[in-house]
Amino acid sequence: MKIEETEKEIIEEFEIFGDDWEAKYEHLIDLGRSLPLIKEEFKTEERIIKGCQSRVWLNSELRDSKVFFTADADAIITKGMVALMVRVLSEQKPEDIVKAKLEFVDTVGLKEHLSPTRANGLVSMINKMKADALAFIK
Amino acid sequence: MKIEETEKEIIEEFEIFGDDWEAKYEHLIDLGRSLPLIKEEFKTEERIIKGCQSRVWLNSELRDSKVFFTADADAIITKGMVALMVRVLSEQKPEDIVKAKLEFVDTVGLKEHLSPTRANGLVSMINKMKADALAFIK
Amino acid sequence: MKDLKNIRDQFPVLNQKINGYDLVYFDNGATSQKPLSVIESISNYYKASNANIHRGVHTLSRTATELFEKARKTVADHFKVKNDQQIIFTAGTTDSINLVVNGLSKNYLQKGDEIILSSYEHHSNILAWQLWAEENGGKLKVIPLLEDQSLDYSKLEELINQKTKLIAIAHVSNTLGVITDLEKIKVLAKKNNIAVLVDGAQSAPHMPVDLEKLDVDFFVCSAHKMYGPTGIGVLYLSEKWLKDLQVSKPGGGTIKTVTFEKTEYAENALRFEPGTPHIAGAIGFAAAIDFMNAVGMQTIFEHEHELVQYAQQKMSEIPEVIVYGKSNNKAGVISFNVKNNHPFDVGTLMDKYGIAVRTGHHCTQPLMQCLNIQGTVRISFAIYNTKSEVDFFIEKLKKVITMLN
Amino acid sequence: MKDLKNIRDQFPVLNQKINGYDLVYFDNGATSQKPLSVIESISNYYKASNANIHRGVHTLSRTATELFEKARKTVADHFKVKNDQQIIFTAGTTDSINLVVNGLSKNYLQKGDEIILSSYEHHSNILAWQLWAEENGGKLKVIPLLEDQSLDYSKLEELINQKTKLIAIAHVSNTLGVITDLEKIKVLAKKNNIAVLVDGAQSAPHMPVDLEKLDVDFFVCSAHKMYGPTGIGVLYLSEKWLKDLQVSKPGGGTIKTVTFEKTEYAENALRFEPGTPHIAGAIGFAAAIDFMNAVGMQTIFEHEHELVQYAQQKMSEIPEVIVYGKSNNKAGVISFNVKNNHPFDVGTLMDKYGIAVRTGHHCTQPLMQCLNIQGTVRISFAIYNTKSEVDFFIEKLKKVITMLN
Ligand SMILES: Cc1ncc(COP(=O)(O)O)c(C=O)c1O
Ligand SMILES: Cc1ncc(COP(=O)(O)O)c(C=O)c1O
Repeated sequence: MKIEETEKEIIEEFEIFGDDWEAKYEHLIDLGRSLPLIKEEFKTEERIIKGCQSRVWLNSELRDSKVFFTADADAIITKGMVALMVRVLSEQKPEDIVKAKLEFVDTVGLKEHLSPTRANGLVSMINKMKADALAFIK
Repeated sequence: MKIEETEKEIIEEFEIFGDDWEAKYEHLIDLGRSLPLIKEEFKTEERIIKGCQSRVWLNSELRDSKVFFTADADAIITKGMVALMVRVLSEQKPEDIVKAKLEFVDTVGLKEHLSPTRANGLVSMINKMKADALAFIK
Repeated sequence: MKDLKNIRDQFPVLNQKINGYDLVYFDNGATSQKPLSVIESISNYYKASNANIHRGVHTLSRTATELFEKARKTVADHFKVKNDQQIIFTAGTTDSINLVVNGLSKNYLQKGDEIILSSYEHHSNILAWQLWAEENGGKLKVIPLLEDQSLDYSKLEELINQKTKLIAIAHVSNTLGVITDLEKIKVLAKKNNIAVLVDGAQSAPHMPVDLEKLDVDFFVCSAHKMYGPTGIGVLYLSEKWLKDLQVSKPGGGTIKTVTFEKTEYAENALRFEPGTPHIAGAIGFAAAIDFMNAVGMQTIFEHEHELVQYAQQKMSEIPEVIVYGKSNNKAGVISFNVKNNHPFDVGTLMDKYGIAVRTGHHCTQPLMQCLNIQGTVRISFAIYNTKSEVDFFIEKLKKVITMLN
Repeated sequence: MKDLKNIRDQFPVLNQKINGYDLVYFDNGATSQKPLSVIESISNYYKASNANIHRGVHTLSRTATELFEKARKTVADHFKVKNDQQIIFTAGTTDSINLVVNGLSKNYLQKGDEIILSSYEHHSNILAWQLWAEENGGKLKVIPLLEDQSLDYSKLEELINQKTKLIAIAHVSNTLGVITDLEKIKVLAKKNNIAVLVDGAQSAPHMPVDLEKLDVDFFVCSAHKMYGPTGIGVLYLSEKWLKDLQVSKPGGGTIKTVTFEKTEYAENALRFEPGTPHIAGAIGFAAAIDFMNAVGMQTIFEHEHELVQYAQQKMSEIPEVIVYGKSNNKAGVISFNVKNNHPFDVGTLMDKYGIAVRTGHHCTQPLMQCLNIQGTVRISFAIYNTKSEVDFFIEKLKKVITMLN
């Protein structure tokens, strides 16, 4: 599936909750729970992305010209957000990852989590995903 | 003349100017000019009373149980104020100097010069006059 | 608290919705809200009397100077300090502590000297000492915690030796709310001739503080946690240190005379206040103190204490909740965690209900290491908080726990 | 200036009588007045969005953080600084200079090193260097004055040697108004690999400043002289120094991780902003910058320059008046004396006519020693001052001279 297609799928998935933010967050938490775990050996200090409060681990690999991300986070809401990012960006071509605008976050009403003043390390994670993808191109 | 008497005299002297502050200040400046000069030898660093801006020199002597003040200042308005203080407090008994309330300053409308935030060293001078007087009592 | 409605009305910020819910502001330990009287004192100053202070011969400058010095007097009176020159205006608690450390390191602190801190110090009361220690071969020692997260004062005596020069300690722990037993500390400090710095950032807003009785060397606090403006705080110096503390931050205003060769510093508070001070801040701070005194510090303490007792009681009924700082001797702060949950998740969801709590290490990472946790959720009260806010908080906390588990 | 009425209307403080006369505020060099937009931005912050910044998960904290960081961006854009992290918020110019001196003294400045200052430096740009020099065996050297009270740049090269580490210099002299020729300084500084600190306290309010073009190591200024609030200022660091300047004032917020043994400091601006910053101040400062840019820095410069030319022309017709700073390259400041009269007397009587001037040494005692005078009377302009105010001033100055002589 293309990046935009996954984004669309996610938007539809969240649409059914309408304005019910509680349901939306419950779904996000479920997504967090279902995030396939990163291998324990990858949860190293170097792979950590430090937000002020919640920590995110990210591993990037290139296989068949596609980038495979695995990730984890210690806070479950962050982990839900991480799960969304991995779902959208993993198994995509590096070029597409670098270009991705990720506007679905705004559409589904989770934009606040990508505020640069946010203490959750998500913005840093996305930057890291893109940087890793870029490194694979070069 | 007693302290209160001199104060009364000064109040009357200023009364004729009414609300005409310009005339009042011209008089104050004249008083400054007429201040009998302190002996040059007394204008030493120790005798200086530092305001932030204008400097005041003060000399105190005890003769016949009375304190004789001579003083000078480098700014003429300050000097006018100094002249008033010397006129009121000089040749008085130390006890009376220590007790003096100097309310005439307020009455003649020059109170602002005795504000502790004033940069002219006058408050320090009055404190010094009283301290010197007190020292003569002991 | 019959007047609570009246008090709340003085805080315009409280009257707003967050995500559709009434704002419940439980982050007072980070910074308190400001009453209208404070906000207006600042506006009025700028609208009517703004000028640079000291040395000015013009009317506005004189008015501004008088307002500024009156603010100093207000602070001095509030803390029962007789000589208002012992009150130095700084940029805040952190700034005050740095001024002490830098001043002391010029002649009081020597190579090899030791400083004692507590386990629950705020970073602001650790880092400057640590930097001094690193650069000058000094040493930091730490009063350990008991099981109930109060300090183990019985260990203090062992920490003291010939080289101990200072004890720097929080009056109230910003993370736990625990009130330090300063009497125990002072007895040993006096006996061993050790200076004491009290970090009052979390006591000054929440309880009466009488610095004459407290009788320590240094006391520091921040206006912004005391219903006052940002950018201003206090460094109280004992009479001795007002004379002995060295100038470490010079500038315009701190001097008597300057040549390129040599400077003679001013006496009193002035020499510790370089440059144009935060005049509007001092004036707003005085208004904040007037506000606190109109309510009464004892009333504030009791009101917040009641809220703490009430909230802790309710929280103890929720099995998933762990409260830190079990001691009963607490000011208006509660730190807790939900078992197996990250404080960030709890805080994020509480915010969705309009409840402002703080999460994380609260600038007390060493304490987090002692407790072996990543962080906590912290609620902290002010005079305008109510029991019904606590009820709402408890209700939503339960909801959040369900959502997360 | 057709819009002057409109501009004046934005400054409520100007609309008052002093001793029965309309206030003429000519003390802008000490501090400027504040437009309503600045005053209201502060009130609005406290009324709607006040919270402690960074790390907060709740909505208010996020809003406050965004406002604070937007203010940083506003300052950066204003000074044409690409990376906003190069803008550090401090308590003001004096605080900024102390932060530089203390940071540099940790590893850049060594025993025996030399610093070059100018003859017209403000105490705030002398004392901290002097203290460093006294305590560390450093040396201060001074660029002398020419007859017209501009700097004798021809002497600069002689002052430089292997040990010269830094030139610290005012962009505009606060006493004389003379604008420093930074290009001359920079050429020699670059050639000899010497760092340059520019004290912009008196340039930033009065003329366009492009820090990208200026290309110096450090630039400092105060908001309160730029139509902004008290208690906040800027330290600009070049990219190099943003990395290399050592932390000398640590505290909550400046760190990545802390243990009692060791601290790892944060990157970027954060590590130089310990403790709760002056959030309301930063927001008000941004509003002040918006105000200045709405008027236009070039417009401000030209308007004030015109007033200076106009006033100097009129003053030159009064034989008793001596003007200091004869150079034509001046920003909005005029210092003068009345022959045989003390500046204090002149200032006191001008105040009686509602004219606020500053008198004294203006925190430049070494300059007073060079000029061999006790002090001066200083008038300094802002965008809201008018020619008719200058006319009134000249009329009353003549009157005062008659009174005093
Ligand atoms: C040239 C110069 N430098 C430094 C300062 C000090 O600024 P502040 O008092 O805001 O710290 C001033 C202001 O008086 C100044 O004019
Ligand atoms: C105990 C304690 N000390 C110091 C500080 C630092 O205060 P400020 O940020 O106002 O400098 C705080 C506030 O966070 C605190 O709670």
